[in-house]
Amino acid sequence: MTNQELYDLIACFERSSLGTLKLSRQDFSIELSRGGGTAPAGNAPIPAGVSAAPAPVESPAVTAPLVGAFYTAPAPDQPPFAPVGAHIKKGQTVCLIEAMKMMSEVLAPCDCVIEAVLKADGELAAFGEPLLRYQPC
Amino acid sequence: MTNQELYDLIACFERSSLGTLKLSRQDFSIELSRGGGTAPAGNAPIPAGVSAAPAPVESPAVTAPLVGAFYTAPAPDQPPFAPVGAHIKKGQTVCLIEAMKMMSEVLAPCDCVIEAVLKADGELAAFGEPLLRYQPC
Amino acid sequence: MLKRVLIANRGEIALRILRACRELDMETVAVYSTADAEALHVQLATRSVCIGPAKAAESYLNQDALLTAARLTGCDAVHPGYGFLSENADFADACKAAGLVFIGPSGDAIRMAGSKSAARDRMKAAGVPVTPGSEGAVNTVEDALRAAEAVGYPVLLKASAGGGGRGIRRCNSLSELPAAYAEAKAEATACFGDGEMYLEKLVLHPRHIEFQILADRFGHTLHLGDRDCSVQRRNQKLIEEAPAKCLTPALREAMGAAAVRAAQAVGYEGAGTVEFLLDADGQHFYFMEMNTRIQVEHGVTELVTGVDLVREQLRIASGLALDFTQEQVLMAGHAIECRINAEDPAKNFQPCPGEVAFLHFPGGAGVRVDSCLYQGCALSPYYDSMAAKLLVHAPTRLEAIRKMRRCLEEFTLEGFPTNAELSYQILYHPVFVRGGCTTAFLDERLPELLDFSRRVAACEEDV
Amino acid sequence: MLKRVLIANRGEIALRILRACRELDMETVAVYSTADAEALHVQLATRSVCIGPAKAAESYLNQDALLTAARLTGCDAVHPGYGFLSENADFADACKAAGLVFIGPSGDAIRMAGSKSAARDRMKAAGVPVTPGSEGAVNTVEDALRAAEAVGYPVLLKASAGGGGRGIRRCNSLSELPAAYAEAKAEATACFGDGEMYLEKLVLHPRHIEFQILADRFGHTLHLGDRDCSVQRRNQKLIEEAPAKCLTPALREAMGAAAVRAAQAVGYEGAGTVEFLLDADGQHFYFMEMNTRIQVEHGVTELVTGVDLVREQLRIASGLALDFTQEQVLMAGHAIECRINAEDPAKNFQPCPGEVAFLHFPGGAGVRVDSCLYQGCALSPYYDSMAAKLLVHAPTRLEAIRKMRRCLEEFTLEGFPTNAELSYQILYHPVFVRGGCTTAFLDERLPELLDFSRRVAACEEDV
Repeated sequence: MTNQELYDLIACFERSSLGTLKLSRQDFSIELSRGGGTAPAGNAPIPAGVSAAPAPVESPAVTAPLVGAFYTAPAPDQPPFAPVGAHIKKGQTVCLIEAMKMMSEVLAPCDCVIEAVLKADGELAAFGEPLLRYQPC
Repeated sequence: MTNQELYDLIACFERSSLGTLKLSRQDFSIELSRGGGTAPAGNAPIPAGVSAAPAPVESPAVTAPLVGAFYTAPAPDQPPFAPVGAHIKKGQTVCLIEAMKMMSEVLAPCDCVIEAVLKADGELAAFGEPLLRYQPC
Repeated sequence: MLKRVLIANRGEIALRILRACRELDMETVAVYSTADAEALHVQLATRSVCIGPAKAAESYLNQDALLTAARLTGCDAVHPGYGFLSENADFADACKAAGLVFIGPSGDAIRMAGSKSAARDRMKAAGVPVTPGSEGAVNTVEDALRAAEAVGYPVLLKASAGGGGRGIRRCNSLSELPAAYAEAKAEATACFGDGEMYLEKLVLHPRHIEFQILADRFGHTLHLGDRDCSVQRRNQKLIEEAPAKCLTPALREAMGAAAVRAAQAVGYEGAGTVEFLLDADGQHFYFMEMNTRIQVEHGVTELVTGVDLVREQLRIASGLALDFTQEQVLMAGHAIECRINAEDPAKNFQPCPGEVAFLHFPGGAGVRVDSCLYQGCALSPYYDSMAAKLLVHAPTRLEAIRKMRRCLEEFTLEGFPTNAELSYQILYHPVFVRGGCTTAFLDERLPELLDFSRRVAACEEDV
Repeated sequence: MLKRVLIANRGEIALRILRACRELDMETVAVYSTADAEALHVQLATRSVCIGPAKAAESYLNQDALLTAARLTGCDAVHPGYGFLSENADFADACKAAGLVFIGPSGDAIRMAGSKSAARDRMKAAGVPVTPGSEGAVNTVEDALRAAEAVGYPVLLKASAGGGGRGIRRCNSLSELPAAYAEAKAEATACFGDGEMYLEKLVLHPRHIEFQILADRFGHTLHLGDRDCSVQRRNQKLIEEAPAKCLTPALREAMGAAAVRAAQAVGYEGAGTVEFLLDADGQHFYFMEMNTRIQVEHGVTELVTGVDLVREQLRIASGLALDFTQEQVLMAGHAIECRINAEDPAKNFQPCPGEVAFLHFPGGAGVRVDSCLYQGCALSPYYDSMAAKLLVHAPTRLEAIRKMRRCLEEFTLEGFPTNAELSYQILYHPVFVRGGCTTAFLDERLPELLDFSRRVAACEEDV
């Protein structure tokens, strides 16, 4: 069961008038009960693929809006737009993607601090690939 | 069971007047209960492959010890060894299996009453195939 | 030889190209949309790059993204496959301008073959038979009536700039022509901004016969024999064979020579196909169009000739000469292909994408499968519904038919409906078994075939 | 033609036979042990019958069960496949006595080919070269010493009634012979109740070259060319090819003619194989044995000749004459087979049965797969460990090697280890690529090949 299917099942349960639901498959089992917030004692087995403890939260990333070469700076001899630790305003350029000799500016989605630059200068960035991680502030 | 089948099952349960539903298949089991939010006490999900409710019990069968032709009687003009309803003693012949013109007698494993003859006279019986069902007595 | 090829396509043809590259020790770059991240060829390629979202216009049709990916991954060539940008002359030019070898003919050759009326004129000049029709445009109803009388009804009125079935009208008699002319001209003006019309005789109950072409840069243009692709539903081919049963050796030779002239007339390079209509009399053939790419059904030609066409594309694009002559091309045995599509014939061929819950392909002697499916993968709703191509090769046509029946019996796909059962019915239909299918066969016999499938299904339920 | 065939075997060869029957419109009866109830061919057969428990002696080797099943299901013929009862002369006779066509040669032909020393004498009489050795038995050490001196050391002392490697001793020099003679004679007496010995020259670093035979009931005996099966581990073939690279046309013709004489000498009918040792000089060849059944590696011959050998078996058994002549048998291109076994080369080839958790077979042009696996099925621990045969066909040997490398890269099986990686290493080994493998190659080079696999695996872990 994929996570999406899991969410669908929970939604289905919520829409229903069921009090409990227990489901067990070969490599997977789940128990749902309604309201109260009291989880059944003794703990339902954790569904496969779903982490019990909260996953280490990854910071949000700016992703490549198109495939192209990733550049950290406006020119090789210029300082980078957004080095690690830089405080960046929403809408400020954080890097460039070059495709067919056209430079596209990639903008910060919010005020943030740059946590990591994920690609080397000049490297290929695929569509949707994370480029920089940031912490909103 | 696909997810769609699962949702259909829940919908069917909801339309019904059932209080609880427990289903177990080879690699799958489910429990549903209605309303209230009170889960049945003590209840770990049912392990895969273990039946929750007793399955409808099939009577035991005498099976073919080798592949061959199944005969109910010692000769075409003779009465059958073990017609339905007959009381049979342990070790008594219940049918014959013929392979390579050799007749093998198949014997009753215990005192019993014949409930059903599962093959037609002269038909091919595969190795291990059920031939007659009986009720021990 | 080329070193690294960008495969600008998806699905089974992307895998087909990857295999040919791998066997020539060429590296491969797979490009994919977000919908195809789990595709088989993406996992097998030397390198894979996501080039855009699921929508083809923003990924597989996005020339900038493809060229950027090719440049940044160090490719020296682009293979366009079929569909998508494979017959886009501007893309061929753009590849060239970017210093990449476009694995196909020049942009100009694509343009020439692509323009219907220009191609018609050029073919006539090259001595390739075209459907009888008007000399050039018919600029008035009177012109059209005269031309129609000369060739005989029924006729087709066609927009010179036409395509996709627009600006075309059939006229069965003189009385229908004036209204049809006005309608078609108006539609052509509206659709293409150009109301110029020409007229052709309509070939009734034709067969679709096509010839495979290979041409290198050194002036060698060969054909690799014919295919019969008459089993079509609304111009979508379903079952293809090589060779065509209906051709006599003399006709095959004449058509093959015409196909070679057609390719030479547009300065062709690479693998291409010249399509003909063969008249119901089995004697007269007419140039229909030239496809400037590898075709879905190329495998049947490979099976009967033993020539790996995608390999030849890669060698030609590497600047090598063909290493065999027309006389050395021999056709042995008979090959049939069935296209397996994720569609439900009982529901008007509605596409049925989904996840492959169980998959078993037929195997054994004389069987070839081209597919990018694997158990657990999803067949995406964003692109065409082709799931697999099953191909067989046997000494005779009847043996090939029996082998294909056996293959369709073995083939098992759970997760979504396919047209496999329909193809199975066709393989038992007396018209098909006799080799008598025209392009009208499937559309005419579909109710009968579907009814038979339904009765088979009902029987099986009873059992 | 035969109407209904009992397939007295299991695994891929049972499926192979089923496919050939289906393509000839013959019905099939699959027999299976309780361990094989879910097997693919059992599900595809016209009818399937369980004949016994997992143990082969009580199921696939149980003649009574097989004959009973054949009679009660209305079969008119029995195909024994390979292994199990396929070379059991008594079973062939029992089929005949039961009114069933045994698809293979007569019991007498099987007996003649099966007796080592009798076959040797018969071959010599028919002008088929046999290894130089003693005339008949060597009844004393003195006889043995004289014979050894005549042929030259090293020599093999062999029990006339021998088999399975028992009663055989190698002698490198005169001094070793007396002790070896005594030992071998004692072993032969103990094992076979017969201490008669003969002596043969030991062929050093030979190649295993075999010829495929087809013979009908009308006196036509043909060969379908040669196979090189020198890549063996402890006499288990791993990779086979057709044709053998090392044969000159003249030698091929001479060996082919000898193979035909060998088959004629035992009154052969059906498909069979004559195995030769080819000396390291590449000039001298010696009859080794005749296998009176279809062989595992028959597919490489099918690929290069275009002849379906199982189909021919069924036609011959139906009483039909071969419909082609020796001159019409042409070999085109090169074919290679890799046997994929469920075994772990790193653990001394320990068999590793298990459940197939994921399966993807290679496909595309020039690729054939023969396997009874499907995703989710179990490979049983009761029988041999062969999981699949991958076969390729290409115009040249080098192209075939590259295609097979590509296939092994694509092939994916999760659930148990296989020897696929080892075969992949062999396909890159310079000795193999040059075509220089003798039967000693794999045993000698195994440490090197396994070491390379280990280093590849270590690299991959690092990445």
